[in-house]
Amino acid sequence: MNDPAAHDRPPLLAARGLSFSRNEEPIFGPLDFALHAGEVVLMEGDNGAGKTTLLRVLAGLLAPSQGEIFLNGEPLTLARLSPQLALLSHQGGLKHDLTALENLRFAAGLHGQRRGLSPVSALAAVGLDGFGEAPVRQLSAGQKKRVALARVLLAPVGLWLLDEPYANLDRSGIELVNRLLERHAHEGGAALITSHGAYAYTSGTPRRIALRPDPAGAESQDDSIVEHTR
Amino acid sequence: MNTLTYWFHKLGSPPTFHRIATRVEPWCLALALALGAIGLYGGFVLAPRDYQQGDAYRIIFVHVPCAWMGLFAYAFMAVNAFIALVWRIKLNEVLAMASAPVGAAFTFVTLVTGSLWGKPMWGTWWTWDARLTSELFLLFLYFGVIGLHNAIEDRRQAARAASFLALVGVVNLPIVHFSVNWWNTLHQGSTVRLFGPSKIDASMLWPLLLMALATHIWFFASVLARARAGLIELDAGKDWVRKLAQDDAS
Amino acid sequence: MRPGSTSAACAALLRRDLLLVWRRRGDALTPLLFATIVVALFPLAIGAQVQELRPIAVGVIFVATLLAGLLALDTLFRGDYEDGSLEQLVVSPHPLALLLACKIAVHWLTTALPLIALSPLLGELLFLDPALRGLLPLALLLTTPLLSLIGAVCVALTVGMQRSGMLLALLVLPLYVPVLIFGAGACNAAQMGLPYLAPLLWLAAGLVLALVLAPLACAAALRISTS
Amino acid sequence: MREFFEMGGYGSYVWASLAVFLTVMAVELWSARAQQRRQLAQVRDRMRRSAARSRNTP
Repeated sequence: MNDPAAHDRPPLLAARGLSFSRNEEPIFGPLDFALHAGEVVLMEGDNGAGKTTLLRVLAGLLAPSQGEIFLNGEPLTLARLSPQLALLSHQGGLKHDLTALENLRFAAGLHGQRRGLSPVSALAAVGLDGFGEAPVRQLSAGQKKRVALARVLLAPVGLWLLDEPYANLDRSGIELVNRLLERHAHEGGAALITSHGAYAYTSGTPRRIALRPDPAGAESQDDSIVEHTR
Repeated sequence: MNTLTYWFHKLGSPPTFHRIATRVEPWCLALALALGAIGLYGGFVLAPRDYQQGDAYRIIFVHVPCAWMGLFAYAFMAVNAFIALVWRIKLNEVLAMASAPVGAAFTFVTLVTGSLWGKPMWGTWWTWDARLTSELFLLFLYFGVIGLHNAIEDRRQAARAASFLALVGVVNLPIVHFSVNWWNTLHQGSTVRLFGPSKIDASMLWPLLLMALATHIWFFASVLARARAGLIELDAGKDWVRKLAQDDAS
Repeated sequence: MRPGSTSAACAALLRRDLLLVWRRRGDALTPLLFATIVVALFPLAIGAQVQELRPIAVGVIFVATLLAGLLALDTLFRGDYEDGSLEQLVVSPHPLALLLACKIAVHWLTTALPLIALSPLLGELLFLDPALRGLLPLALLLTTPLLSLIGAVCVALTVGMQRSGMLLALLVLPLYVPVLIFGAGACNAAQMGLPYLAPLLWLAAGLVLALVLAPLACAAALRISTS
Repeated sequence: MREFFEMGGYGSYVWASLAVFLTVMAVELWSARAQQRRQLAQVRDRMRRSAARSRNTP
């Protein structure tokens, strides 16, 4: 439902001239893009291309070297709070000594809870009902990723920043992620996901961002981002 | 941009600062050595013998300037650390980190000369005199800053973490001084004024001030040298450093 | 408390951390055992006569408590940093300083409070002057939160490093000096019959200051070390 | 001249403290200069390595 009305509201996430360099080596070049409601953007790049760094900058964990980030039209500064986004990072952010439900209850306390969703129903939504009482330590890597996805699902936020959501997931896991992304986009949310796997988000061609506009003429991707055609 | 900020901005760019530092440093060094020589001559030869402490008091011509320098270096580091943290200016990070080892060296000399003076006066190498104790913990603060700076790989982040610790330390210094004084009165009663001749007359004063000036100029010479090394390390990828390396080799 | 409000977040964080400590309650005992062992070493080294141990009893207990707290400090952020939940705190919509204050409070509750409860026993091991039995826990009650708050700032600076134990001690100990001086000094002054209220008031003033400033400094330090 | 060096019996302490001062300052400045030379040497190594790498990759 990519209704035009979604475009006059300020984009959920916008970056202007955003670049980051560590010890004088540029990690990702000047980026300009905007993310409107209902869009899923895939960020590709071989590992080490700065995908995780960009997500950490957008989440407000890292200060960019240049450029600005706007959440719902307001500039994001490190000090200002960023209540509109949920971050899924490699480690997942789960305490291994606690059970899956305890982790989700904590996340609900910290970020709040999406209407109509509870820790138990979020766990069911990622196909883990019945695993609520199992300590996270005993879950497999794929199951841990699903609990982390349940945490992101539970957060009442419009913007998802997912770092390698498909890692450690089996076939049904990948379909689960695609379903969640589609439902999230359908409900007016937006998502920025990083992956180096080709199978990512097969339903519809998501918009792609080149991390560094390669000087040799970005034939596949230039600054004018091709619109999301779903 | 008015001329002041233009000049300050210009100085801030590493290659310019490096060029200026390279020119200024030898002169600082020469001046410091000259002033130091005169000061020491004044203190060790011209100044009269103290009627109470005899010639032992001459150690103040080394001890006191170094004590002042230890504190001045920390203040210099704290100011640069504050600017570096707030405005993220590369030059101030480098200057803050450059002044830490120099300050530590001066504090170390203060402690050693203090104990060298305590031996003839009090018969023991170490006296838990309030000021010496504060100096000891100032030295530990310096080692903390230097240790933290070396422990982190990313140079910019290491400089900012160590700068933050330096600022925390600056808040802590007066508190340490106050608490050590209170502690001293608790355990030793009021101590006789240990350091310094019974009274300072003019012939003792001018060498002392001259030595203080010499150590300050020496401090800047050393900080400039270390800052140049720090800037080269930070800008290793840049071409002004590459050119510099080639010229240096030839 | 509406879920998602700051008070709910703090409550959730306190509950989670206490639950975590309860799950690993065996580990929570280590600071106690460490302090007891350190105190028990002194009579072996110095001799067990009352007139030798009593004068140093207060000092030994304070240093043992301080070192036990220092060892426990490392666990304050390390677990959260490694499994990514520290990032979740930073990204959460609530003031980071407040959340860190909650974490420091739980850390103090689970490491220092047991030590204070243990201090009368440690006092007996060193023939502590009976007149001080009431004052020692009070002085520790004022000293240990200060140690935790100041220590948290330094831990935040070293959170990214692998082997930071010794460096943490080097950073923290010079900052602990005034706290140790006033804490142990108050008890020693009482032992010598001198007025001991002034150092306690200085400690209380320091504590109030640290309660406000330390979490803010800790949040700033965390942003520096995780950037 | 001799009693000048004796400094009224405190000679060893006075001259020792002067010696400590001069040596620490000298070592300190030498290490500052050495650091600079080491940094420049590292830059040269890196340049040589990158030059070599670009030569053998076509």
